[in-house]
Amino acid sequence: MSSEKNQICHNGVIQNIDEKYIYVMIVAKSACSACHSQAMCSMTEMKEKIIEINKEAYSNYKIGDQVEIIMNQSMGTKAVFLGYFLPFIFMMITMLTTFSISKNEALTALFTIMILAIYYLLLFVFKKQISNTFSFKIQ
Amino acid sequence: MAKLESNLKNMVLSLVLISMGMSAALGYVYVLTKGPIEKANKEKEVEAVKMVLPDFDNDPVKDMKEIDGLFFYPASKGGQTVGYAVNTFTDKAFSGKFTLMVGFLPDGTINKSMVLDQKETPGLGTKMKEPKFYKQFEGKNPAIFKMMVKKDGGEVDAISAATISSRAYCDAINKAYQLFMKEFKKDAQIVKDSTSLVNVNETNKKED
Amino acid sequence: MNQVLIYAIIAISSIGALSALILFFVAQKFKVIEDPKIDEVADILPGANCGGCGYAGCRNFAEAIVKAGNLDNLNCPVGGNTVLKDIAPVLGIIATERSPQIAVVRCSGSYTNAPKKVEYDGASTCTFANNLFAGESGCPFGCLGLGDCVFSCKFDAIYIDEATGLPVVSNEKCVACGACVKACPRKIIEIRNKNKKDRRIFVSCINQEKGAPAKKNCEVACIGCGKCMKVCTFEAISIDKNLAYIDFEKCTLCRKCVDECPTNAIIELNFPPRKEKAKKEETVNTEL
Amino acid sequence: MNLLTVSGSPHLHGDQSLKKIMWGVVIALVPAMMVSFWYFGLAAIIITLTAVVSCLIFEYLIQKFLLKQAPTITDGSAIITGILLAFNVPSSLPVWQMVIGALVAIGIAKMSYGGLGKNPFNPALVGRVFLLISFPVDMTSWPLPKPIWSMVDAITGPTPLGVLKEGIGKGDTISQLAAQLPSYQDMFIGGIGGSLGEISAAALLLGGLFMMYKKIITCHIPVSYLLTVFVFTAIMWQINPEHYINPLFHLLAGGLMLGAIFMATDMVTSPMTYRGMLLYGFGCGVLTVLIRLWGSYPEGVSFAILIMNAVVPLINKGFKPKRFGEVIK
Amino acid sequence: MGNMRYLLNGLWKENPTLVLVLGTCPTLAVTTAAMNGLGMGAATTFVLVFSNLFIALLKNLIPDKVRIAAFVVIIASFVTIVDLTMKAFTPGLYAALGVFIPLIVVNCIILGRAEAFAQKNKPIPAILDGIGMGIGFTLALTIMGAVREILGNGSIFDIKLVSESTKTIIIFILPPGAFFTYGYFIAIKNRLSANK
Amino acid sequence: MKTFKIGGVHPEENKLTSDKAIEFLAISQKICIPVTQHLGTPSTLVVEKGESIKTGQLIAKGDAFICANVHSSVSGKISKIDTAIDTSGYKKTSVFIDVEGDIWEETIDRTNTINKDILLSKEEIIAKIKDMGIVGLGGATFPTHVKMMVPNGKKAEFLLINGVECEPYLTSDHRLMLEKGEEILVGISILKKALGVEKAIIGIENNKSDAITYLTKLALNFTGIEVHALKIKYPQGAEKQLIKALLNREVPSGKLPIEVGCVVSNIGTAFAVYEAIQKNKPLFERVVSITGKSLKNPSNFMVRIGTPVIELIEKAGGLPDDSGKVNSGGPMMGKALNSLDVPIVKGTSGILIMTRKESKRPEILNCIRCGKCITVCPMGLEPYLLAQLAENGNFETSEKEKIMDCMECGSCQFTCPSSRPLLDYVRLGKNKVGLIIRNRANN
Amino acid sequence: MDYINIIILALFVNNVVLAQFLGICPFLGVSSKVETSLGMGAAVIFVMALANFVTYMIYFFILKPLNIEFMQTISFILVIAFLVQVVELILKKAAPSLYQALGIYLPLITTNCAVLGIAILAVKENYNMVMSVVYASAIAVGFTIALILMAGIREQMENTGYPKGMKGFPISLITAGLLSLAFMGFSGLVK
Ligand SMILES: Cc1cc2nc3c(=O)[nH]c(=O)nc-3n(C[C@H](O)[C@H](O)[C@H](O)COP(=O)(O)O)c2cc1C
Ligand SMILES: Cc1cc2nc3c(=O)[nH]c(=O)nc-3n(C[C@H](O)[C@H](O)[C@H](O)COP(=O)(O)O)c2cc1C
Ligand SMILES: Cc1cc2nc3c(=O)[nH]c(=O)nc-3n(C[C@H](O)[C@H](O)[C@H](O)COP(=O)(O)O)c2cc1C
Ligand SMILES: Cc1cc2nc3c(=O)[nH]c(=O)nc-3n(C[C@H](O)[C@H](O)[C@H](O)CO)c2cc1C
Ligand code: SF4
Ligand code: SF4
Ligand code: SF4
Ligand code: SF4
Ligand code: FES
Repeated sequence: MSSEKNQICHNGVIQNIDEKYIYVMIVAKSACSACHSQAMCSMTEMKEKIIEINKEAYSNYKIGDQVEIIMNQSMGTKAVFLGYFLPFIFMMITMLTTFSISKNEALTALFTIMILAIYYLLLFVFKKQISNTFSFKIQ
Repeated sequence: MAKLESNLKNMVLSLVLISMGMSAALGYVYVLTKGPIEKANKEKEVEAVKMVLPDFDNDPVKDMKEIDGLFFYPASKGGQTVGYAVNTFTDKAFSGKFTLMVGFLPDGTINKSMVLDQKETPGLGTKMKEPKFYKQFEGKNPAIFKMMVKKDGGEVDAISAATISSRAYCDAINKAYQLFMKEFKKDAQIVKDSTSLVNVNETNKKED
Repeated sequence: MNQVLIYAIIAISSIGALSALILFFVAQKFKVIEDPKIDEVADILPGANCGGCGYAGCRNFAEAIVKAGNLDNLNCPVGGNTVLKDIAPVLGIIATERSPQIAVVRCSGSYTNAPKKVEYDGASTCTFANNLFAGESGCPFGCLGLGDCVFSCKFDAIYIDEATGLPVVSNEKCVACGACVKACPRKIIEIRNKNKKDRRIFVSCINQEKGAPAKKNCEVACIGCGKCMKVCTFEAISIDKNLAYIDFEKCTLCRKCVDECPTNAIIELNFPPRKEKAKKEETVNTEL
Repeated sequence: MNLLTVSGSPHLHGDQSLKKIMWGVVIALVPAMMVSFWYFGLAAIIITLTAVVSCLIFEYLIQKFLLKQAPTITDGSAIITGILLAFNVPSSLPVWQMVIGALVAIGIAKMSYGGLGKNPFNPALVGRVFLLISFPVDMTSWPLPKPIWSMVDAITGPTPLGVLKEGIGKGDTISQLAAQLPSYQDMFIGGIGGSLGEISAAALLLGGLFMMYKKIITCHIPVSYLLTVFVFTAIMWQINPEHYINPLFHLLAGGLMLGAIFMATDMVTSPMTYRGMLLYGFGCGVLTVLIRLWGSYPEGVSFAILIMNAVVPLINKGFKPKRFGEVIK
Repeated sequence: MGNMRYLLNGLWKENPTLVLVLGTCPTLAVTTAAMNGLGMGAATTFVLVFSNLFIALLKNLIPDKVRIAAFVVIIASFVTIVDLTMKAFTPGLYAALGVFIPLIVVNCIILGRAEAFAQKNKPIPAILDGIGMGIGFTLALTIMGAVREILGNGSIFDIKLVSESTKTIIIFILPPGAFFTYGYFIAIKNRLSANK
Repeated sequence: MKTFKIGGVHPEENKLTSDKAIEFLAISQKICIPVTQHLGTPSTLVVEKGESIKTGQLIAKGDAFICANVHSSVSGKISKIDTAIDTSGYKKTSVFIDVEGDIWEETIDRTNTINKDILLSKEEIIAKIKDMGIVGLGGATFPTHVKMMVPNGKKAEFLLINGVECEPYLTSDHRLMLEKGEEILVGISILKKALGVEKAIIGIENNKSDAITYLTKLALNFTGIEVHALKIKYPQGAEKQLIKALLNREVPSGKLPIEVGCVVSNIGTAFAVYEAIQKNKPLFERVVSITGKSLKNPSNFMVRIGTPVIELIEKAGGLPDDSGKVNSGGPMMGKALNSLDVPIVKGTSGILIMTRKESKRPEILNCIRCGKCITVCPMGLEPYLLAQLAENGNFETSEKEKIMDCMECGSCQFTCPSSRPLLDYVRLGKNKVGLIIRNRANN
Repeated sequence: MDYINIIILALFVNNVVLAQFLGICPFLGVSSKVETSLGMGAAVIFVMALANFVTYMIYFFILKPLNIEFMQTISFILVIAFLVQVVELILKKAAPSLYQALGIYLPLITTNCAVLGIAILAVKENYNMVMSVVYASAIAVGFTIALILMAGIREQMENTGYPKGMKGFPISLITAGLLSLAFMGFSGLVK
């Protein structure tokens, strides 16, 4: 009951199921549905997204089922933090420190790119742990 | 004609071709407009210098000197210096910075001034582009004319509700004047008293 | 000058090539697994997102149509038959004809037929009033007249008649989406066949009380006497819980029952006036 | 026979009513209005009347012809808007500008949103700021008060805050400016340059106390607002008393009292819980001081309140009342 | 010929400014004067027409997946052409429009995209649609510019309508005035359309 | 003086009948007893048409878990079993009795002696409470025996007796405390025993100082019963607020009082329990205040269940001409009656006749976001928001905003200066959210 | 203290949306719920900073040396469009779950003319690399502030209701105008 408050819900259709995951296609709606240029928005060709969900505990679903998947709002905040905010902070810090020390723009640029690369590499390495925190659930 | 399939070769090829075609066209337009753009930019400069100085026959833009961030354009007629146009600026304005072109006669008297570039509030600060305001500087010599708004004890009538802009205008002219006097004092006649100032003004009028 | 041109071409071409590569990559990665038919069908649908079809929106309906592969039991009230006909070829089938429908208000408890016994003074919502009390006329089945149906209609097709206090459905505007049926806490509104020239015959009452108490609150209540059932030669009328119901699939609009009803509970709409019985008292006439 | 009435409980209603609240505010505004009439004479009366009448007319016309609602001009809210709008302009403002101000206040800020209770921004302040930006000359030429019933043009002069801003801007110190500033007693009782309604802190306080007594407003917003301004300016004053004037001056000068008591407390555009109100008052205070000390306007009250108005929905979202039975960890 | 309807579409029924509400930024930013609105509209129309034409012509040569990228290149090129041309020949207007000339590219991607998406791949309708949209945009911007200029500056196309000393409602040429004007414009348009 | 912390209002008290002693109302000729008079599962009929019955005889049996027995309040012959309208105007199955004499069941002890010794065991007490059809008389008519059965794992520490009577006008509990003080205290002792608690606290609002003094004096003779005076504030009688006021404990959202070790019962219930256990008397009569500003003769009556409301009104001087509304219950929580023929039931604590002027609600105006409704809501809710959400059909958000915590006290609507129908919409919202929650639970 | 000046200027005095008119489309589009606008804001901050960083390099390391500054528009828009996709791709590869949680905001950003506009303005103002990125981040934070304030007001409006004729863009624009009016109070905070 108490957790109901802060959740993000999406409606989706199960596209595929393999040994480990259920693949649910959702229509990315929360932001797009509000946007009036959505009909024309095209920069990526995906209005739909496929979400992977750990299969355990959801064995009784079949392809084509309409499901609702949920994620905690706090998780959303955390995701925004990890995905955008943290790399942003790293980027700024590196840039400021390198530049104030070296005064060389090319060097600063290099370092900054490196830091970003390292950050995403780290994300890649800790992929498993992260996906445990951010897994979706079927409701 | 059927649509091309989205395979790697087609994609890269078509995009590269389109890019090449378009950038070639662009480059061509650039080459075509390069001259006019430079001319337009230069014309703007020359035009401004012409506005603020009496007749001249040299190319002031060629003789332009940069001193401390201000640009000095000496103008002469028949080898005789007729004045200097100064591209000056102030950062005390209401919205940051604006630039002026001010023309000094050899003795330091202000011939004319005009606003080149500004971001002041339309309808308020922008009133400085109206004759009612800038005319009051014409023929005044900062050596004896108190280049301050009346509120601050000077002689300049501020634009109502735009004291800041008015003050900044004075500041820009003053900056130009000070530097002008410092750098070009040698060939400038220093005006001692107001009588000679009047004379200078009269000579100016005749020349006009 | 030429140099500039060459640089420009090289720079942009290489960016172009690079982007083509990336895009190829992206395209490979994110293949959208979706039946293109869904888009096609969604394009045909009117896009009103009214929910009348029973799905959350037109796109969901499109998905359902494609998934089902046929059009049985699926209906778009807004677009009607034309839309279904258009969709059929996409699915490669032939559409079945569906007769147009309309919302019908089954209560005639106007201020005169069912006079107020108490006065309601509160929030203007039928759902709340229904929870609070039986209604101003005392009929626990009758229309409350507070307009939940009106607010629910996306097509401005229903309004409350000031004179009677009852909702009136517009023949032209109603698309039979059924939103009002869901909104009405008393289930007074029914979606029925529209028939030729919008002619309709129906029992305009859903009171399940016995004759006497029903009649006590409302003059035109159905008392379940069964006379109409007897006179109907098409077995279109049934009586259940003291209430007659006319099956619109079977009814042939012969109008015999209308005259038979002792309380005038059966209503005919949009028929030409009859000579003998032109002075029927309370025909709830919709506009037109 | 009379029919019995049926309705949901409760069947009683308290003695608070919207009309009582609004007319209570009008009464609370009377002392300050009297002071302004006394000092600015006929001009003040004309301006006030113009504002009130045009607010009422615009509200009526818009409701009748554009929104097609039953006009509600008797509820008193448009009158408050009118009076407060007049209180926020100099008595020398041309009448046609006052009419434009009323149109903006009622038409843009209030009726565009559907009327009383729905507007996110304070209508009178929107009207005022609109005028300030559109007609800066007229809006910043303040006739000096002169208690005569005459229409003769008064001499215009700067407000205490204007003197201060101008002086500090030139680089003068507070002690140099002291001579040009009015005494605290004048600022408290009245008789300084400024808008109609801001010249007498005493009259405003009187109105405020009346409203608190009548339970129209609570003390949360005014107190936290004034306190924040006091503390903030006191800190700056301690840091450099020659550059920043003392906090008492800030409390009494300009529209702070008017804003804190009558405008920030407008219930439509202020938070609904006590904690939210305290935060709102604090925000108004900080912004007011920021604008007064470092902004280009000598007075920041209007802008501060308008900016905080925009934050109010977020405050309402974030500061819920303490639910009964909620476990506080 | 039915082609006229492509042209008229953009003028009223699908006016890009008032109905689709696209390109809001330039609409708000440059309409401080009627002249600026006209200039901006003309520039956009040019880009729109030519990029529509090119896209329609090249449509089949471009694989689907790089369609957008190709459009971007084409549109951006035309924008740069306009940019350079204006810089060369109308420096005053260029200065007034500032950063919003390069930004045409963003808006045209959106508008052009609608065109491409609707599969109206014949060059003639594409051009007509571009012209219609362009004129619709230009008209809306010019009228808005005129209103703001008259109210805020007392002039139209730089011709003073009132005496120098008349006070104008300056706020109309400042940001808040832009929002108000645009907002009520759309409201009025909605009301007019609804009455039909 | 104690009271609860957040919210609350103070409507005019108007206790017109506080010094009117309880009178016995003559038995009506036509009695109509609804078969279900409590909160929970409907009871099942055990009599038939034509049967002769005695006063106190069982006529409907409560078999389900939350269910209560119903007894006849008169003797006579069952003329018909049919539907009759209830307070809302909806029809409910009822037993119609033609009254003949007043013959009581023999088991009932009709003497006035006060019987202080509690002979029955805990289980027997609960069983007997059940038998005698006792339901809470504080308004909710929740079967009392269910309350006495503390769920496993929970422990009752306190029995709180609700003598607050915070509703304006009503005085039935007040009179009962003055006239039947001793019996009530015995009843409380019985309840204590049934619950196995050491301590009982009677909470009484300060406007009934005579009752406070009287009961305090009497309580000296009983162990573990205290009387506490409370500040006058509506809705102090609501159980969560009462617990907060007396013990400073807060019942968590969505939970029952037992969560904080309390059981709350009404004064009237305690008296009914006394009569049931010590006198074998089922619950078939109760005290009803009949009151109203323009009523000629406001009184407190001891009324048999099933008596039509109109008879009380006639007895109290007849329906005044300017009557606009007749309420069953007080002005804050009561229900407006559709008809004066409805019978008095176990839950009827009073009949309030309001004048035409009082009964018209003021004009509804726009919400001015004054926040007064928030300030007065004793549950710490935001009524204006709940009402808006319900009006817009946004029930998911309503649920998150804790709409189900609302106890429908009406303080918000009472206070709202724009006289918005807040509680109407909140009720609508509660109704819908309740459905949503139930649907979710069923899936 | 240049940085502080730039930041205050970008946040309040010259707020992108309310004073500079950039990014109005997403401002009007994504401001109906506070939570959504927060997510959008965070994405915009990151992308804007990154975009300015990259366009700075393009400009000063490629365009300028080659003397083809006139290619600015075309190269910037391409770079930004692809940057967004690359970020998406990296996120997808590096942390799929993360990507799933927030990828929805990314595509919208490209249609935001503020990203391109600010990149061009930063070049025009002659900021150095760090300043350019700081400037862009501050601008994006300013965008987020405006977005959240607007979203709050709109959520409230949805509850109270407003005139039919003002539904949709008109009321949003009027609200934006009033916000911009209020924000004019910040003028002059820094010179
Ligand atoms: C929106 C707005 C824009 C303004 N723009 C300017 C401006 O561009 N130049 C200026 O000097 N003052 C401007 N001001 C006015 C100053 O804030 C200040 O009031 C004025 O310079 C001092 O007033 P005074 O000239 O009457 O002494 C503006 C005021 C407002 C409200
Ligand atoms: C569904 C339901 C179950 C209840 N279960 C219990 C219970 O197990 N024990 C108890 O003491 N009270 C129980 N109650 C009674 C409530 O605590 C409360 O006393 C009753 O609802 C009347 O309270 P009120 O008049 O304040 O509304 C229950 C009430 C309801 C509605
Ligand atoms: C708003 C509100 C006010 C109440 N006021 C009283 C009251 O004044 N006296 C009372 O006995 N019960 C009152 N109740 C009912 C009590 O909450 C509770 O149900 C009752 O005391 C439990 O006792 P019972 O089961 O014996 O009725 C009130 C309930 C609510 C929701
Ligand atoms: C305490 C109080 C203060 C008010 N202050 C203002 C105000 O500053 N400006 C205004 O236009 N209306 C004010 N009103 C009137 C009314 O609330 C206002 O017009 C609404 O904002 C219109 O929806 C006030 C009302 C009250 C009760
Ligand atoms: S009247 Fe009812 S069925 Fe007809 S369109 Fe309206 S809501 Fe739908
Ligand atoms: S038909 Fe139903 S919803 Fe409509 S007014 Fe009558 S009771 Fe209400
Ligand atoms: S009725 Fe509900 S919402 Fe209103 S004050 Fe009482 S508990 Fe709060
Ligand atoms: S008390 Fe009434 S007017 Fe005040 S906030 Fe609540 S609902 Fe709105
Ligand atoms: S024009 Fe749409 S974001 Fe600027």
